[in-house]
Amino acid sequence: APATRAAPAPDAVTIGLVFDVGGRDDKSFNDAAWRGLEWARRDFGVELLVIEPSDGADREAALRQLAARGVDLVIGVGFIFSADLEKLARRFPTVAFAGVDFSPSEGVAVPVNLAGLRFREHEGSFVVGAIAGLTTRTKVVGFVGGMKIPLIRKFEAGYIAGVRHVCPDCRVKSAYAGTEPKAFADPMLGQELAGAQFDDGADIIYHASGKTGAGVLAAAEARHKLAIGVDSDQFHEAPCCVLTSMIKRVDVAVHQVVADVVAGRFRGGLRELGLAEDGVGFVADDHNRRLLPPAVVARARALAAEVVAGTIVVPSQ
Amino acid sequence: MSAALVMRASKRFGDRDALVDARLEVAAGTVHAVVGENGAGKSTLLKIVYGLVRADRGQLAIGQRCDLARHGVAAAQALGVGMVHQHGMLVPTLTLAENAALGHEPVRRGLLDLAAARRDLARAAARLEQSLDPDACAGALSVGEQQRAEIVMVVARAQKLLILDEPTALLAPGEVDRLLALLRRIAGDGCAVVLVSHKLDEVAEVADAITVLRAGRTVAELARGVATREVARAMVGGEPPPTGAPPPLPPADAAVVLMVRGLAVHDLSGAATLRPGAGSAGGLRQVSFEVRAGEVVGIAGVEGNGQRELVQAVVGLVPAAAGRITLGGVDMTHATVAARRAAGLAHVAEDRHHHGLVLDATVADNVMLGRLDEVARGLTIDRTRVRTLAERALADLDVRPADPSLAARALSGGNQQKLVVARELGRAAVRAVVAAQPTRGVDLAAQARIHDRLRAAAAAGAAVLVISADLDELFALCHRVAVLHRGAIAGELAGDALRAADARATLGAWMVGAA
Amino acid sequence: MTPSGVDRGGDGARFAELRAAAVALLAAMAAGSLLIILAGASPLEVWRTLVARTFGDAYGAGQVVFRATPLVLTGLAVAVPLRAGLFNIGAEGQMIAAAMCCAVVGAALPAATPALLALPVAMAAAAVAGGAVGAATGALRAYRGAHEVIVAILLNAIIAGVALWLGNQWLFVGEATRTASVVEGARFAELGITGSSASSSVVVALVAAAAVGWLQTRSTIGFRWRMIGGGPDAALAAGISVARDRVSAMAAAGALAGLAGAHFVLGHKHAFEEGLGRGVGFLGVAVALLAQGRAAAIVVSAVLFAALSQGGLGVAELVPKELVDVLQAVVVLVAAATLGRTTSVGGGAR
Amino acid sequence: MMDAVAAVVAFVAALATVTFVEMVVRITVPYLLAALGGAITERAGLVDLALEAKLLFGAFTAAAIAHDTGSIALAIAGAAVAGAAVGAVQALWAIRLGADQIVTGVALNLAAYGLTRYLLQVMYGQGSNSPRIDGIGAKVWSSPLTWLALVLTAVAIVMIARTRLGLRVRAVGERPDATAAAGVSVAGTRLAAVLVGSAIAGVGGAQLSLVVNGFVAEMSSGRGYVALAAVIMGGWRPAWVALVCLGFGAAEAVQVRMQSAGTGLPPELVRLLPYLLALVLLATLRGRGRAPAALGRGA
Ligand SMILES: Nc1ncnc2c1ncn2[C@@H]1O[C@H](COP(=O)(O)OP(=O)(O)OP(=O)(O)O)[C@@H](O)[C@H]1O
Ligand SMILES: Nc1ncnc2c1ncn2[C@@H]1O[C@H](COP(=O)(O)OP(=O)(O)OP(=O)(O)O)[C@@H](O)[C@H]1O
Ligand SMILES: [Mg+2]
Ligand SMILES: [Mg+2]
Repeated sequence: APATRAAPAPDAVTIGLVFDVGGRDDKSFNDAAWRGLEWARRDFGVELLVIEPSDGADREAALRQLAARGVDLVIGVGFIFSADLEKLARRFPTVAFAGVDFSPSEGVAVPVNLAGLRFREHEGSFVVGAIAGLTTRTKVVGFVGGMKIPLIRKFEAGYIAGVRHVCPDCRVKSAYAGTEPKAFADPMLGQELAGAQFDDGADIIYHASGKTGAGVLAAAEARHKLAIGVDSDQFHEAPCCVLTSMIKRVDVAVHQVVADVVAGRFRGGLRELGLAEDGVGFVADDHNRRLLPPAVVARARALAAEVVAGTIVVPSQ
Repeated sequence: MSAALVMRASKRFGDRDALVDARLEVAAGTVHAVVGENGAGKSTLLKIVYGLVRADRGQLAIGQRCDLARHGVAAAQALGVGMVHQHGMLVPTLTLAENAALGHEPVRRGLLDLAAARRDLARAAARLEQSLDPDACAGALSVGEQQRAEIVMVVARAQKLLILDEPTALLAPGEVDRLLALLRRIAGDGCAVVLVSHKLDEVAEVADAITVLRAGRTVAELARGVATREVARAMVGGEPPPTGAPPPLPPADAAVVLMVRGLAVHDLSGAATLRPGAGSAGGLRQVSFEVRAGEVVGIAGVEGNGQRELVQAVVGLVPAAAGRITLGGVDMTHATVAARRAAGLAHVAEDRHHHGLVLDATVADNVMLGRLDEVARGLTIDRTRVRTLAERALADLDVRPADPSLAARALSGGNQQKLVVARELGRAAVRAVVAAQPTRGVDLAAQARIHDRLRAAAAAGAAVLVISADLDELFALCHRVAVLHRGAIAGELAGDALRAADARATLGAWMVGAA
Repeated sequence: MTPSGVDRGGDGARFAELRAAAVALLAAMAAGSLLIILAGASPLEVWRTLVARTFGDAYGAGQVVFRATPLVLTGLAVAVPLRAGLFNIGAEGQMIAAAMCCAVVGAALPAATPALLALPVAMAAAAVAGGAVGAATGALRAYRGAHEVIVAILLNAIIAGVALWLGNQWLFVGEATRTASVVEGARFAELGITGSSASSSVVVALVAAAAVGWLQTRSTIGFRWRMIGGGPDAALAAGISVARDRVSAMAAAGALAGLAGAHFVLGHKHAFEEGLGRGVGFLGVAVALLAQGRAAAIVVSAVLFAALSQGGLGVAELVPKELVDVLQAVVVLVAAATLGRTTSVGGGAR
Repeated sequence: MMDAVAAVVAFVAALATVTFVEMVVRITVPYLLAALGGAITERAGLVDLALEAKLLFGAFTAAAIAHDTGSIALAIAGAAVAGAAVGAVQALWAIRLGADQIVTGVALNLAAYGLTRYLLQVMYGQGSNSPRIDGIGAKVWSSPLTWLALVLTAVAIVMIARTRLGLRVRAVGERPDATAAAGVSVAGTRLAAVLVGSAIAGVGGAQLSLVVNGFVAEMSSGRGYVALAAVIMGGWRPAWVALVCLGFGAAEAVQVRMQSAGTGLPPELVRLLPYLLALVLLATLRGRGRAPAALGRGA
């Protein structure tokens, strides 16, 4: 997309964004952030500068480079940017910053020029967990995570709670692909982890593992079992077998914060997006109607309403 | 008589002339010797014939005219040329049959036909009245056995021209005679034989004609019957240096400095790791001897009879399986190399490229190696002291070029060896010397210097142990000579017995286990 | 061609190396231009931007300094054992282990600890932890005959896993994958180069380079390392304990890599964070090899690689950033072809 | 105590299933082919640190060809060619230019990571994965790669032990001077070995992308390094190397099964099982094999 590479025009608002490991087109989390940006460009005609860093040392430098070059808003996509964003926000007080999946340091206030965009993934995971619990025939379902880190634990915890809520005697199998970021890019292993769970009786597996998830979907496809996608709607990755996806509206969050900057009403601080704010949710549309009975969808919606109402409190760890 | 080989060749390596229009003509059905000092160009000349080295200029005819620019090993082999190299050319991890097949592998249905290779080799061995096991792993054999196997393989293929580059250096006196007889027989069958040797009496015995090389040029082409002295003069271009005599005998009550009692050492040939269960040469069993202050004791023997194990055990590089080693009365059986060196042990290693020098390090570094205590001030190296030490070592044995900042690799073999000797014997307070093959591959002048230095060490009161395959060297240095055979001492000669006319024959017999 | 890391010396040799390095750069630029054209951009503009965004302004230069700092240290961590005939591909793991230790110690210090005490203590913790990992690698090679390359690869994976486990179990604070911050006293000051991250930890890197340079050329231990690298048998015969010095070389290497970890913790993140410094250990291999293992050259080589990495971000809007990864590889490849052999390997089990 | 023993027994018994065997096979194939290729290259005297690059380029090429042609056979052939192409660079550098082989290997891996991403960008406009392809999927017994791996294992073993090229490779890795003296071309033999070995390793890469129906950047995930470890642990002998790879594959499969079975152990540590196992083996089984004597020493 050539527009992303043009140098910033002096009068236009310029938005800089740095992707997490995996980068654009991961059909998942980063993808959603990218959609939000494109959407904002269509709506507001902002200039975009995006960087896909290749490793750890690059990430902070990429943010810093954007800030140092004076873009109007710097967005870091991924919890891993949190500490860097806090530091840079203090370092560059005139630049607006936003962190997707931001997790604040304990004991210090979030800088006023930093918007921490947080999602209550556990809530969305709770609902797809409930869908899994209602749909499973074997009463065994699975979860495959990339790396065992607090963020992914949130998905796992909400999912398990959702399964248990509708099906107390269901079992949930959990597995993690690895201990380094490459665990989010090892589909070969993802397919074995999922395969083992399917072979052990699971018939639905939810993943939160980036591109390792491609292997999870492939395993479902090969065994004619079901998988639940994550972050974006992953139906088209394996049309036979994606029961639903836990969507995380990173696009909405990104679009919103850009809109704030354009309108001159940007404010720092934490912004939590859960079921109530439509920040997370699940997919039930024409594509997956065949797999997802209306009764299950109705029940899932009811549960979501209960979460919004506060009658159900979903654990996050 | 027709010519089997007619050639002239020039060759440069870097900025050094190895051959300057050197000439060689060999008649069919004769044994032709090529002689000359180290580095005269003998090996290079013959490697050109065999296609292993490409000449810069010249002509070559092996029965027919060859295009020098396109000549190669395969072409030479096709013309019936075979070569036994100065340094063994067997692949140690392959069996003898596989080695023999390499390059002309018999193939059946796409796979190697090892049975055929085995058969061919056995047949070739039988024709030369040799016995060898085609399935033996080459590396598991002693150096002598390897060389015999190589000769069998090459002779089997060389119909026209057989080249042997110093084949006798590793053989015992009796074995040399058998080899020379074999060469005569081969020549008698019409195949020309080219023999490189430093042993002029051998040459006189077997050769029909002699080509003498000096500094890359053919300086003489002599016929049979020329006096050995004449050949030597042609080689060095003047009078050859005299061979010395042992230093004065120490008093009978001189203290025992180095004592070895009942020493046993496991085999080092690596046969076990190359192929488990393969026959091994056997290491060292039950060896005892002592060397007094001022005494020079020689250990003779065919290579691979335990010399390496003996040397390495005495200097501390391998553990003793049994027995005791004392140095100046102190038990050193389990001491580290460093402790033994600190106690005054000097070691001229058999293999200067391996155990003697770090080839890519400078001459100064190599002098420092093993004498770090003399140049260290705390953690720091005293660089002026290094320079003095290095210059002194270079001057001591006239190492050339006398440049301490040169890489040791850039020295010629003889000068490398002089460097090792100078470093080891120049240390403060040398009490015992273990010199293994101290002049192997070294020319006459350097040899004379090294021998002088060893004698001087003995005269200064050190106990000197010389291990050598060269009987002449031992006669020139030692008060006593013991023979190592199959890891044990087969006999010892001293005093008048060592000077007697039949000493060589006696030692030779012990060396091949015929006593 | 010189096997092992033994110095060739001579001005001629130095000149040849300089020329080789220049050729490597030119070749990398040629290959890079091809790739740039393939991506539909203008090579001239890309190169201009790359230089402008690195050395062309204070911020870029500061970032180059910041990125070069750990590369000098991991480069040294590869160079020291290289001279001793050992290939240290384990800097990555050594650095992670050290960073974690450093962060824990740095956070455990009393809040009022003065910098004069806190910094050395935290750095020592890093050096000791990294050194221990290095020593273990060296010991497995020296006493068990295990190939150091393989051991290091395995240890890299194992350390990453254990670090994550320790973090999840005890050390990470809140929802983050980072440990508690180190005390104020244990932080390197930022140099304040217009927004860049460069901090005074660059001094540590330069001192380390000087120290390694001294060790390599003037000290007995450096001499022994050189000898066991150039000819282990000759060294053994001369009474040097080859096994012990293999361990010491790897321990020193680990300590240097550990200081790279300390740079990230004390000079940048002020805590251990999952993913910290990832890739810098591997890039250190390229840095050291291009510099032929020489301490002074390593500083230059680290700056070059740092500039390429930083420049990669600078040109990210013109061409895919992966271009610089390829460029770095091409620099190393061409240097390898023109410089000849720099490492000595003996294969596996001996 | 008895419970724990019973649990372990039950766990081990549960492994003896067809699906477990299938998992082991799928996991083993890339290790196996990379390591066999590496063994052949190293036997000829060249250090093969570039296995990671061969796997990655093999995986990329297989995915790209499968995407364009839909032919699995062509994809596999392309992977072999891609592996051989990496080998050709390696050979040119090591044999003709006398470059340090370790440095060359490290650089080729670096280049592979960057270049595959770069090509993804240029060809598909996205830097992290290829479009979805119709690959092989999880099937094992009907996967051509399974049987090809088996055949290639046999080929590698027989080639080294019983063919003309194999004999020459063994000789040239040990004593290049003696091999030349026997009239065999050292450079030619090495080139042949590197090309054959690299092509085999490239096929291993095809397994990575064809099984999961697409290429993902850096999907080799360090497998090339593990394969090199297997070469060394197998003592450079193809049959042993194959066994070691099978061991690696099995250890990884056990790790996967342990996670699925829910042992209660932390997944971060369970994941390390293959690495810990390899480390213990390296430290205790004092190297059985000898490295080819001329390994890494250039021409
Ligand atoms: N590969 C080489 N590279 C450089 N110089 C060489 C090479 N081979 C031989 N030389 C040089 O060529 C000259 C002739 O060497 P050559 O081996 O032919 O001597 P030689 O007469 O066989 O000596 P020796 O009696 O020691 O075997 C020597 O100066 C040697 O240093
Ligand atoms: N690898 C090398 N690098 C640099 N110079 C070399 C190398 N090999 C040989 N030379 C040069 O070739 C010369 C001769 O070496 P060589 O070992 O063949 O000498 P030589 O004539 O056999 O002498 P000696 O009789 O002392 O062994 C050396 O003095 C050195 O200058
Ligand atoms: Mg010679
Ligand atoms: Mg010589």
